[in-house]
Amino acid sequence: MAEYVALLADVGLKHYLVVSGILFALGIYIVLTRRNAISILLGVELILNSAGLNYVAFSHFSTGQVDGQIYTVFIIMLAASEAAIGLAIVLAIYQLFATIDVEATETLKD
Amino acid sequence: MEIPINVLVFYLVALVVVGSACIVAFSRNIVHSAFSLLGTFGGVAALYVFLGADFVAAVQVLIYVGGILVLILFAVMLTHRISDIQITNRTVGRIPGLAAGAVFLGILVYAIAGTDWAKAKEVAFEPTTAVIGNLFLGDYLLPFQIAAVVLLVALIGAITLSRKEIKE
Amino acid sequence: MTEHVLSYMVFFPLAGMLIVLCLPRDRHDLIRWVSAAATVPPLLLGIGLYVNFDTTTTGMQFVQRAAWIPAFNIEYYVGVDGLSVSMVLLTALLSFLCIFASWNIDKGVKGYFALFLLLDTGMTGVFVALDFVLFYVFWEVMLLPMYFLIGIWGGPRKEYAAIKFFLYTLLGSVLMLVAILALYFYSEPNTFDMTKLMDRSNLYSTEPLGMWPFNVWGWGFQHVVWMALFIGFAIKIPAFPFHTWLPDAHVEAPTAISVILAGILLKMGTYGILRINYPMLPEATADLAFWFLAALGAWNIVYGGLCAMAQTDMKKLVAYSSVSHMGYVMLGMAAFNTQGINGAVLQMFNHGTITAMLFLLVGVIYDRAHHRDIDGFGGLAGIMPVYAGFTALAFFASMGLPGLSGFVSEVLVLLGAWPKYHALTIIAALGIVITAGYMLWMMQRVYLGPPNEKYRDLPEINGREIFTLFPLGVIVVVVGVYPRVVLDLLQASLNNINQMVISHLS
Amino acid sequence: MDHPVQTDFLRWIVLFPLLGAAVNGLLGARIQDRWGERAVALVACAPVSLSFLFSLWAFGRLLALPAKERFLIDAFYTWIPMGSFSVDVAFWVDPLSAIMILVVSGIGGLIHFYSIGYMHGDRSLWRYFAYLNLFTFSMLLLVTGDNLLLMFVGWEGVGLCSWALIGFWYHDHTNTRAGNKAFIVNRIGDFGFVLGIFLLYWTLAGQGHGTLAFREIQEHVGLLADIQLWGIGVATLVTFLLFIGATGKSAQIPLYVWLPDAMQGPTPVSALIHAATMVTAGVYMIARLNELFSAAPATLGLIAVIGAATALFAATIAVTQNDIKRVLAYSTISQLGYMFLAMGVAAYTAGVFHLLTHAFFKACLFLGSGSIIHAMQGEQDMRQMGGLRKAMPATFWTFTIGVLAIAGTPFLAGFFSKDAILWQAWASHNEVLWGVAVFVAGLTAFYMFRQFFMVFFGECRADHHVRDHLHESPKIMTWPLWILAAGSVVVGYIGLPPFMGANLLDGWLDPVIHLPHGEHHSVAEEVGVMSVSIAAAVAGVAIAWFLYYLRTPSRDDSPEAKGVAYRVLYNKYYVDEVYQFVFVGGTLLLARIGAAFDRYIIDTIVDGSAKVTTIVSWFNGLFDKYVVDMLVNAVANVTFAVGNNFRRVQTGNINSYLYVVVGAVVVALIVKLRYWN
Repeated sequence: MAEYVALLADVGLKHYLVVSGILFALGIYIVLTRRNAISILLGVELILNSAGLNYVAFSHFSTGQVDGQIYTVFIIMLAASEAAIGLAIVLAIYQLFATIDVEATETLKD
Repeated sequence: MEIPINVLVFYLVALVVVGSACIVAFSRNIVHSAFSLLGTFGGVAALYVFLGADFVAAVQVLIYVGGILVLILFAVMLTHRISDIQITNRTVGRIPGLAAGAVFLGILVYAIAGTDWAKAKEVAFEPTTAVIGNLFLGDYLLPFQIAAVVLLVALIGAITLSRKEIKE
Repeated sequence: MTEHVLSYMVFFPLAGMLIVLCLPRDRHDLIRWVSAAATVPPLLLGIGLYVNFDTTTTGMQFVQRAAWIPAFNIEYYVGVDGLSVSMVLLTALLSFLCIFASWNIDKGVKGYFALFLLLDTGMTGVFVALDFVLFYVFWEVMLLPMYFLIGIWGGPRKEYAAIKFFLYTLLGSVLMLVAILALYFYSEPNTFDMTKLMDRSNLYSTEPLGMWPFNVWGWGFQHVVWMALFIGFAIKIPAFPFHTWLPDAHVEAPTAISVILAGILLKMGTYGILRINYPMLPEATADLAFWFLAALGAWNIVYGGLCAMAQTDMKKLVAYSSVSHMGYVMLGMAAFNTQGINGAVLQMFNHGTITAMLFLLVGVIYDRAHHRDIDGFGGLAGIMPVYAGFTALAFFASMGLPGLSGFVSEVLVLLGAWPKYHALTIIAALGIVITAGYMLWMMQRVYLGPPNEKYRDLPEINGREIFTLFPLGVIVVVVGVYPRVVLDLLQASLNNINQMVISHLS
Repeated sequence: MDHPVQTDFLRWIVLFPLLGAAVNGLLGARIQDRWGERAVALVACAPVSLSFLFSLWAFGRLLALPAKERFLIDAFYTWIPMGSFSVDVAFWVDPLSAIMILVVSGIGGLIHFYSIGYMHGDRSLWRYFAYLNLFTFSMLLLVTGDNLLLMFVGWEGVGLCSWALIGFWYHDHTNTRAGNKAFIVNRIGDFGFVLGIFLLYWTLAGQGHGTLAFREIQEHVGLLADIQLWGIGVATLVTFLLFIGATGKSAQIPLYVWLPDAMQGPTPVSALIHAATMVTAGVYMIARLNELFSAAPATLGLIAVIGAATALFAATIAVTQNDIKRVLAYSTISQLGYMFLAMGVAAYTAGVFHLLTHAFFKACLFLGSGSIIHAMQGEQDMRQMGGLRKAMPATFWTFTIGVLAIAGTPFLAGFFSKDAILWQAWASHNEVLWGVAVFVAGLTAFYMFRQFFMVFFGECRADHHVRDHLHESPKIMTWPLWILAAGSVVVGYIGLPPFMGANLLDGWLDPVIHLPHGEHHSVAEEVGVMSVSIAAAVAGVAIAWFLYYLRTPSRDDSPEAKGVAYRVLYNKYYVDEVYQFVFVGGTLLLARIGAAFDRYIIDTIVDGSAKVTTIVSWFNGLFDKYVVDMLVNAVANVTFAVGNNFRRVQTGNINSYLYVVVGAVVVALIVKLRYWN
């Protein structure tokens, strides 16, 4: 018992990684199950966040350098542009189909 | 046994992050989902602070909370009539999705636990903004510039996409 | 000039493609004529190649080589021997004719012809490449346009067909790539030079591997590589059970693409086996030929024929007949004697011309009636007599009627196979009955009988279509009457390839 | 034999008709449009006549040579040179093939001329003549080819022309079906034939003499003596396989079924192809390879039995048929049976002799029936005929000669040749076969006279519309009849039985046909045997007289009203139905199974494995649909869903894509963690 408590108490790299893993899995779950395009974007945001968290955690615990943080900044930047473009597409689709259910918009493949 | 305060805070924040992420994932209401994202983003920003990444935390708050989240909320509002908010967050195939997510998480945790991660010599807490700034204009100049271009393109692209078609 | 002739043949169509890409997209006729012009030089050079080809030597001719990626010993290395020269000629001819067969494509003309020319480059390249990397590059260059040509210009189920084609051939390519890399890394010094690998045929170990199931089968490294290559090529041939992409792809593909597919692409499978498996992995070839070439070939003949009989779509019938006829090639090459192997390659050539005719003929009727249902016609012979004449020629050639080209190759194959595989030859010879069955049956239902009122006014075959069919018809007759025009090209090289394996036969 | 005389004109015997076929085939439609039927006929008849003249020349050249050295060869070019295997296009004329080229180009020529009258007014006369010329070419190639493979070329070629001519009036599917049947049944025979060629070649090659040339085969037959394959002597096996080919081409049991249906073609075609020439190809082939066959007594025994059985079987069917041409068709099968019986008892000369006489009288009969059909405006049912002797005297008299000849009337051609066969059967101690043959001789006389009486005697039973227009055929049709009738009378005298004079044919064929020396038999025995067959024929004629001359057959005489035996015979022992069900049905069933296997098994596996990449999607589909519906619609659903799910690979459905990605990453991770550390 005490070992586990000690393990829990000694917050280290693995704890952060687990948090980020949970975020990632939830993001995956969202993307797998949602039919709403905006929801899917939310899931993607979660995934990106988890990646960023990983970078920072590694940079802090493993390398001691700031490179990881820089990557995270890039990820955030990417997330921003992705959100902008993605939401713009969603709006465009909404104007076209009056819905944003991704199943309803399958005509894209033709 | 005495538990240090910072450990408690970590767990608190982690709980906030995971909990709000769960709401994002499982809520039937997309507005709730979107708002819960706020908790996640904020929590992650807090975690960044714990990890000594003050600049990144600031960026996270500014861009995510201030930008992306607002954007998403706008999108939600624009694509749904307020009246039918309840029924818009359809979910299909919960069980396989959950299974896939669980399997994935299981493997991740297994990998995380089983790996002997490299350790830095010392764990430092210093202001990083200056260092990052220097790196952006030094080693990472090119990616930085490219990022700028990408953002510009995204900006223009978003405008082009979302503006109404001009009827001919 | 002679040094560069093959490179010209390969890259002329590519140049044509670049020009086509620069043309305005709505100048359809200009695009067509430029494409046609781009396929003429390869054809003329091909004739020159034929005339100047030295039929007495076994080595590579018209060789050109230059360093490409020196770090990995990769070269630009092209050349032909008797095996490839026949295929190069076939490619040049069919590409030229197929441009004309594509004349009535009017959707995305520019893209179509550009892709077609790229395909031409890829195909010619595969047959002349003597460096493995070059070979693989050309192989992929050929697959991609094919995918799009089927997927965009195809029939109603084009996506399904295209995806199926792509998945199948991609699987084949991957296995082939793995095998090529294996051949590279286990050669000493590491080389991609195919001629070098051919010359040192005992390069690869046949020591049984310890891993299950290879230890049970007694397979060594050589056998495993052989198998990987074989599956890659068998998909192209297509050998049972990898053949089901063929009917779908044929049915959906536009006429000219069916012609190319059946006329040339299928040959790449057997070409690859003869070019790579035979000389480089002779022991494995000797060990595995019975099951994977001879037995499978005989099975292909009978199975393909029977399946053809059950089809109601003309193109599917012809497609299955290809499966059947390519079985002869496999059986013949597994005979390991002069008659068999020469018959096999002659059959490759003949099948290329005959099936091309068949597909062109089906295309003619499809253009007019917009369907290919065998039971939906009747009495076309009275309505389109010239067309029916060409059809009869092609059908009878396909049936292996003496005096036409199919006969010579089939007889040589069966004759060659007999001393080694009695039972299989008997099974394969059943194919001549089955082929007659489905061909005549189709002929009866489509061309004979009371004329179908619906199609009484179908226009007779036009000049352009005759132009595409006539050269093939002439070749079919000439090769049937005087097969030496092709056989003389093949013999020296093929006997050489054959010799490499024979010494390893147990 | 060692030094055949080199010539360079034999090729023209063969090539002239090809030329005619090419001109008519490629340009015939225009020629007929512009210059009329006569031009087309000229293009067709001239080359055949030229061939006949050249054949006569070749015959003269042979006569001029010493008896033992009568061999001409014309080596044209090397066709397939392939290592040790080398086949020439070379034409070979020896006494045996000399007879054949004379028959083919001679009788063939007559039939060409006859056709001008018979086919008058047909819009695609050019096509008809192109086929007929092509047939003549193929047949000449078959008989003059100097090796087995070249013979096979002709062999297939005549099959092709037969197919084309049977289905000449292709607007009617009855005709095209009959053509297909002929071709496919022949192909089954060819299947045996090619295998025979391969086995022969490789066995000889194993002895260091790989060859397919006839003269070399004859020379090296001895090499086959002790070689066995699968426990059977190779000679037996080779001859058996070649004989399968012969049963196809020459309509013997079990492959005879195509010949009666082949009567769908124009009647001159039936005369030329399905009576006089093509169907005798099998007999010719055996005579050509007589030394090989003599080395295989087992096969010879089989041939004799098959021949006799076919003769009996076909004759019994012929007894009940009402179609004028079908009677002749079955009679042809029956006569071919005689020839094979002769081959089987190693009496090759007698067989060839019967071939020759049969060519004359059967061509005469067929052309006569063509003349009748022409007059009856296409009617072929003998129950509708009767009393035609007054309306068409020329046809009547020539037909009479033909009937007398085939029935074995003494001192006509058929008598001598048939008797030669019967005698050889008797002399070789095959009393049972002899008995069968004698019985068949009686049957032959019966059914031929039945036909004769039904057609020419009694009252005309046709409706008045036809009756009023009865007329004799034009000259161009009758003079070939007279020539053939004359031939039916005189040809027999070249093969007299020993006690009546010198047998010219025996002497002529001696260099090519090597008969075993028979025992000596007394003249009395010969005469006795001969009189038995005459008696049988007389009995047959008498019965026909009672049944069909004294009793007028009725117009609508239905076989249904007769006894069971009659119906069985009338329906040809139901062999067609059985074949249709067993072989055609069986093949089609196999075909469907194969196609279904492709579609449902292989494609399912393929699509399924594509789908395995979308594991969870499949899971999803499974959960949604199959668990609920389970077994009831399982089969149908699986196929459907497989396709459906496969389609989903590119539906644009992001979720599905993600499943793939997740699955792939999971797998990659597992691999990494499990196997890479």
